[in-house]
Amino acid sequence: QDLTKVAAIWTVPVEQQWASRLHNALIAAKDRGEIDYVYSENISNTDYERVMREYAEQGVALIVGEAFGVEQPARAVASEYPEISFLMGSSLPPVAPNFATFDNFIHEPSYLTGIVAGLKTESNKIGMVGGYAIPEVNRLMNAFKAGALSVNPDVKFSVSFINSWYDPPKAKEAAFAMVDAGADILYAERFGVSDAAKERGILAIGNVIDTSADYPGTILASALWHGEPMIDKAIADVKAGSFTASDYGIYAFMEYGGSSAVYDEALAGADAVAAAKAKEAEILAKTFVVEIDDSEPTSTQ
Amino acid sequence: MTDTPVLLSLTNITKRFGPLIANNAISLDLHRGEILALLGENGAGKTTLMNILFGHYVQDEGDVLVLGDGGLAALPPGSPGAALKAGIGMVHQHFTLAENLSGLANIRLGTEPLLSFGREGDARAKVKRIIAESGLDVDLDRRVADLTVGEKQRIEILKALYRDAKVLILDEPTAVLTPQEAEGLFVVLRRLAANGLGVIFISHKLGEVLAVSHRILVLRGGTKAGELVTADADRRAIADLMVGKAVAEVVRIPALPGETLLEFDGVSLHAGGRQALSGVSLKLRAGEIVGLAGVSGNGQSGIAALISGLAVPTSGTMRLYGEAVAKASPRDFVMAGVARMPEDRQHDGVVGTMSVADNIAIEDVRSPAFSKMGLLDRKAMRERASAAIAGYDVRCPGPDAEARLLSGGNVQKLILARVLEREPRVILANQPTRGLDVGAQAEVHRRILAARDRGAAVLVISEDLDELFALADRFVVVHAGELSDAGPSEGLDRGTIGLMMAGQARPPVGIAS
Amino acid sequence: MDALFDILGSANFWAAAIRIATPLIFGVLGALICERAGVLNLGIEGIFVAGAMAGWLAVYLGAGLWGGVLVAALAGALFGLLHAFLTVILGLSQHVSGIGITLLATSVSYFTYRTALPDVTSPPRIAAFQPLNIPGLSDLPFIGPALFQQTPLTFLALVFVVLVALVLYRTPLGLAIRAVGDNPASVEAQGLSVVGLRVGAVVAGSALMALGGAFLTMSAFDAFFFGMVNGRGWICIALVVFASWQPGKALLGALLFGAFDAFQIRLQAQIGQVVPGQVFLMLPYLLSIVALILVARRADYPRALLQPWTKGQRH
Amino acid sequence: MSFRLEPREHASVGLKLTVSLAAGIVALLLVAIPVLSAGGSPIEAYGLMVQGAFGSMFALSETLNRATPLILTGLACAVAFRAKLWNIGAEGQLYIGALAAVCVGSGLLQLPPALMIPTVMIAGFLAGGLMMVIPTIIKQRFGADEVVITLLLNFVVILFIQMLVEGVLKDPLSMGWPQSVPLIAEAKLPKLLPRLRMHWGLIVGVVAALILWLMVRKTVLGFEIRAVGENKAAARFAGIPVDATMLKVALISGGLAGLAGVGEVAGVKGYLSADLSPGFGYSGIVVAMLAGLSPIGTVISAVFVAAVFVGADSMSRATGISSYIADLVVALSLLCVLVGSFFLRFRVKFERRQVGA
Ligand SMILES: Nc1ncnc2c1ncn2[C@@H]1O[C@H](COP(=O)(O)OP(=O)(O)OP(=O)(O)O)[C@@H](O)[C@H]1O
Ligand SMILES: Nc1ncnc2c1ncn2[C@@H]1O[C@H](COP(=O)(O)OP(=O)(O)OP(=O)(O)O)[C@@H](O)[C@H]1O
Ligand SMILES: [Mg+2]
Ligand SMILES: [Mg+2]
Repeated sequence: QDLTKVAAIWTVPVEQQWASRLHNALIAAKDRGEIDYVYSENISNTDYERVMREYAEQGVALIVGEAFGVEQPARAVASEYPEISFLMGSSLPPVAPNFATFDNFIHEPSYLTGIVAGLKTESNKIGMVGGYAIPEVNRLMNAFKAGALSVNPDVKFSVSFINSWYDPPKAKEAAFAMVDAGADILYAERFGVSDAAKERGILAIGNVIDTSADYPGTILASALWHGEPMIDKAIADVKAGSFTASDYGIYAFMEYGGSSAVYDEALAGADAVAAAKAKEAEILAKTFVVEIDDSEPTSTQ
Repeated sequence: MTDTPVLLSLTNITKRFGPLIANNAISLDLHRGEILALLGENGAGKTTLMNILFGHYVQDEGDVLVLGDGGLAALPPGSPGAALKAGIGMVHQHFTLAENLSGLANIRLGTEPLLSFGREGDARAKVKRIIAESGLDVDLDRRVADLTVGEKQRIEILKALYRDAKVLILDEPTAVLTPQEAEGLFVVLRRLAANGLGVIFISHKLGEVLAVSHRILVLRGGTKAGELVTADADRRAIADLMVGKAVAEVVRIPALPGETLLEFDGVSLHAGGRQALSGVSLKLRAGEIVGLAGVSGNGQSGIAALISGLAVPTSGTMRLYGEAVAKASPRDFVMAGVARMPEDRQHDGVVGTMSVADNIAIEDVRSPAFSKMGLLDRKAMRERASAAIAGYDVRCPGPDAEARLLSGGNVQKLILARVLEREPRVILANQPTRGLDVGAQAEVHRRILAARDRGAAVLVISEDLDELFALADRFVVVHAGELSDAGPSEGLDRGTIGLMMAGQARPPVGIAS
Repeated sequence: MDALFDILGSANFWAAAIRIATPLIFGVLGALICERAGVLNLGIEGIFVAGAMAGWLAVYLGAGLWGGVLVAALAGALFGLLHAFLTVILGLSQHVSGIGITLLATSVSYFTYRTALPDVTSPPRIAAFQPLNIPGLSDLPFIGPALFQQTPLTFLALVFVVLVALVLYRTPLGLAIRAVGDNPASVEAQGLSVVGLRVGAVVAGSALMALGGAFLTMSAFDAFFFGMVNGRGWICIALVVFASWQPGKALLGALLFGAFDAFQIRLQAQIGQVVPGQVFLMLPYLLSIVALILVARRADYPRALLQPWTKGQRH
Repeated sequence: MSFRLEPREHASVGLKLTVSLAAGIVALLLVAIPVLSAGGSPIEAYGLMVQGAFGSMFALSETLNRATPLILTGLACAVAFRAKLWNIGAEGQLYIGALAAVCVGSGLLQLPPALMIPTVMIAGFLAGGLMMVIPTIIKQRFGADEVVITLLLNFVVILFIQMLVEGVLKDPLSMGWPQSVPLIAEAKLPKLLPRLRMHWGLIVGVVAALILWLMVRKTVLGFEIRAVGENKAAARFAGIPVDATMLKVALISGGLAGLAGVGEVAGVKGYLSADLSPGFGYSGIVVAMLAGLSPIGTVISAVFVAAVFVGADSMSRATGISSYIADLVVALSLLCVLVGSFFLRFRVKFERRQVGA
């Protein structure tokens, strides 16, 4: 049987948290024998269109990637290869017939981790270190802040961006600075932040991936993104010939299992976890909607 | 002198650079306590021979034999280390000093195991001893960059003596020295030779050679042209041997001074954070050569900078054709018909990687002669260059040859051609024949005199008193930024000028205001 | 204003400054040695990557931390040797060779990392160097936390400052290196090998640079990331000029840069959205430029920098 | 047996070809090492590389598209380096040029394309030029090294661009993504062929190279630049206005890099973002030096560097080898060509000679 050929094009190395979630899901699908998976990583936006075309010319069935920096060209390529399905991270709407979009909408669990952090902080100071202030990052930070403020209006946040996706030493320094300024919980958007927390014996909130095993006694709670529901759905759609230009971003929502919050109850305490879980139920029951706010988060004084 | 043992023997040394044979089967012996002068025109192969002897170059044929414990033994070619070890010391034509280090550091360089803390104390003691014995006094702790050329040279010689050299090679050591410094050097050399050192001494100045050497070896076109015992030699014979034909005397007719073209009126100049000139007055008149004598560093460069358009007086006025000069611009001076020969011709005179034609046109590229609407007229440039090459006997492969391939003498002729062809009204000749052989020297002098006779006002700056006596109609001496009054050169004697240069005498009656 | 004094007065701030400065100290010392000998080494950015990758990989494969440091230095030395071969022995353009080395060292490191560990999606960790706790010293008020709670590599960097200064100013070798960077002919005329000295200096300097990279993966963090060197090598090239090619000032420059950076991080976290975050990030670079302009007049270039030298050639 | 080096006065065309060919072959042989280590077949990889760079109209277009900014940044470096003005800041100048293009070309002015495109290019040229003139003035006034200043300015400029595209220049329609408002259609450089990315910037680059070639060889300015570059002291002494010439060089150099930025926004991307250039400014240094600072050579070496990258990158996809191999192949090719240039400058003579015979 001919395997469905899937190609992914990442603008970052596959270790980057964001890409790794989808990359892992694709590898899992490959290991299950469902697809033939190839990828190119660290592709600059200048080269992105060429790489798309090259995979398209190779005759893959599905191309997964990020159109954020290349919205127009990516759509142009897709329109020239209607027989190929495109599943692209994008801030803009999908385009029929074959350009589907998604994004990492894990603001819901982020909000929940915010609740835990808000209840848990003693200094009422929370530090947040991010890579770049882009919507994908901003919305999670904002949801986290909202979650924390919902249970503890006195929390002050300090925010800094290190202007790099991969400079853990720098992220660590930024985190140290926040600890020095009194933060007792750190929001770890980047690698390096949890390391600072662990080294200084304070707590951290995980983001996108679960790193609690690497930092025992440090990760209070994490908002996880699961690529599998979306990837598996897309692969199934492609195989079934039913792939449509829809918004696959919804598969990141909690109700589809695309994201979840995990807690370390020993660290967070039963009360905090209970509060978060209660909110989680509301979210799943759609009685509560976490607002999506893509504006740049700033320090509060 | 030939009764002492042979220290060094070159046998049939041949060296080719591509098609050029720089040294053709040259042999020579050097004895203990002997000063051997090596003479020859520019490009005759003197430096090349010495570079082979010292291991900078690898000869194509022949051997360098040095006296060691077991008699004469051949040196491995191409190893300065081996040459140093065998007791050969060399003072290069162009100094080989690290300018960022002190004199002492330069002397110690390479004499101690690299991976040790060195023995600065011992080294200093030894150098002090050598200084005491040889009279080569110099501040060992100053950065070499801050030393005068004379002091740099002393460091170079100390470098050789510090390594207990048996043979000392000096490549044009006096080219950059004042007469006093040169005299001091000769005293040292004689003393060293008396102590058993063998010395090879390269110079273009026949007077020095006759004064200091025991034996003279003349190279011409890479081959040995002859060998003389100094006691039996005279100027003419040597010059003729060098050039291969008789050198014509430069004849000089009396000057007919005209109007004042360039005037310094109480000019002072601050440069490099110090007072270079203070209250200097001088008039350059048409049809007259003023010779400026002085120990280097006393203000010559300030005067040269002013006349080159590189600087304007800090106070006082400089008038060109009667008008005060307000802003510094080499370009304006060029356009106004001032011919300027830089002191350091390789550094300031030519762009080495550009062609002879380019270098001849460089002052004039913007003029209609060489360009139209911003586009170069290559043909005109080349034609002018060909004419200059022929007219000034610039020895080079042609107008397209790179200027860096020219010897110093030929670079000087190129600059002469560039500045004199514009029929200048004022000429600054700064060290016009430094390092040039007798033939080239005579040629340059003839050109400068011809320009004077045509009506140009000329200032010759030179540390070579012979040259000043040969050219100048009037003499001025600069000392510590102050000028003596300019007086006629007739009736002046060297001794007086020497004392004035040293700042020890007032102008004698001959130089009156 | 108060915020400013709070920051500058805290030991943690100075500890961060020293930490941030550590890789720069290695790098700037390495670049200094190369340039003192007359060779510009723009390979530094790539050599940082190679050191970071090689050292980390060695530890990951079980070489032990100090084994990793050694491997990093060797990797740096290897690329240094290549740079020296191209620029010193063949006399090729130091700019192009340097940029070529950066490209090569970076791509070889990434390629090796990816080929050696094809399926990692989360960077594997090693047990990195931990901050020392020196009884007595580490507990001193202010000085203790600022200076004596650093990892061993920071101390190694400081030791190298002294060592490099000692070699450069107190040994015949240093004399020869300084001379060869000023005028190779001076060294040749004294029977030393210009090529030998320059190759040695470039190799040694490059090994030091690689330690700067190793600090990132073995001390500042415990994993290797693509792009984590993030321009630190280039900063060192600027710092050498700032330092006028002197080890003491190199240390000062690195610390100053570290302090600017630590300061900007703190300011950014405290001041918030009064000014865009990028302004803070620009601060270290802008201040470096200002500092350079201030020291420029006094800077004393190795005169032979960028000048190739071939035996038996006129120069 | 020993060897020595003899400088060559001139390298013949035949020799140049031979050396280039040899460098290419050695580079290919070296590339085999990583290919084999990743389990690929070198022969297959070579074929795929050529195919990826030149094998189709699309491949050719991609190669030329990538060469376009490299030609311009290469020329920027070539002209500056000739005057010994070490401009390492082409990357920053590229961004500033692109910024200027966006400032005037995104609606501020409404002109027909025939006027709009030149306006955008002039704006980019001047902005990039200014970006190099400033460090040059600093160098002249304060003696601060331009290598370091231009290098540091690259970081500053990119941060500045980030600030703008997240701030005042941010496209309100970009859904929060940090990118500038797009250029209006009239300001965009037309494509050379439909459906291919190759655009008029390529022509601009080639024409710029021709103009520079003429300037260097035929004009007074070119003459003065050479003189200033080769020997500043002698040029000054001979009456060439050294500082003014340097400023002209700076303007041209920065301007060309700025044009590269204009090409990328107006020809390829349509808007400005902080990831506009994957290091075109730095590659320009390499391109210029490989070309021996010759303007025409710069075009050739830019196409060469682009082809190697595009070909190797494509090969990595076809073979499943890590895409990092593309940079590795570029690096190896670069170093091989560099070593090759050595043989153009020197003749290696082997000789046997006895000591003391
Ligand atoms: N490195 C070199 N490469 C090529 N040719 C050289 C080199 N060095 C010297 N020559 C050639 O060898 C010849 C002899 O040069 P050399 O420097 O020995 O002359 P010289 O006698 O010292 O002249 P001068 O009196 O001007 O110092 C010159 O004509 C020159 O062309
Ligand atoms: N790089 C070079 N390649 C070939 N020949 C050279 C080179 N440099 C110098 N020469 C030759 O070496 C010879 C001596 O040159 P040098 O620089 O010693 O000039 P010079 O006549 O000694 O000048 P001066 O005595 O004023 O220093 C010249 O004839 C020149 O042609
Ligand atoms: Mg000579
Ligand atoms: Mg000479």
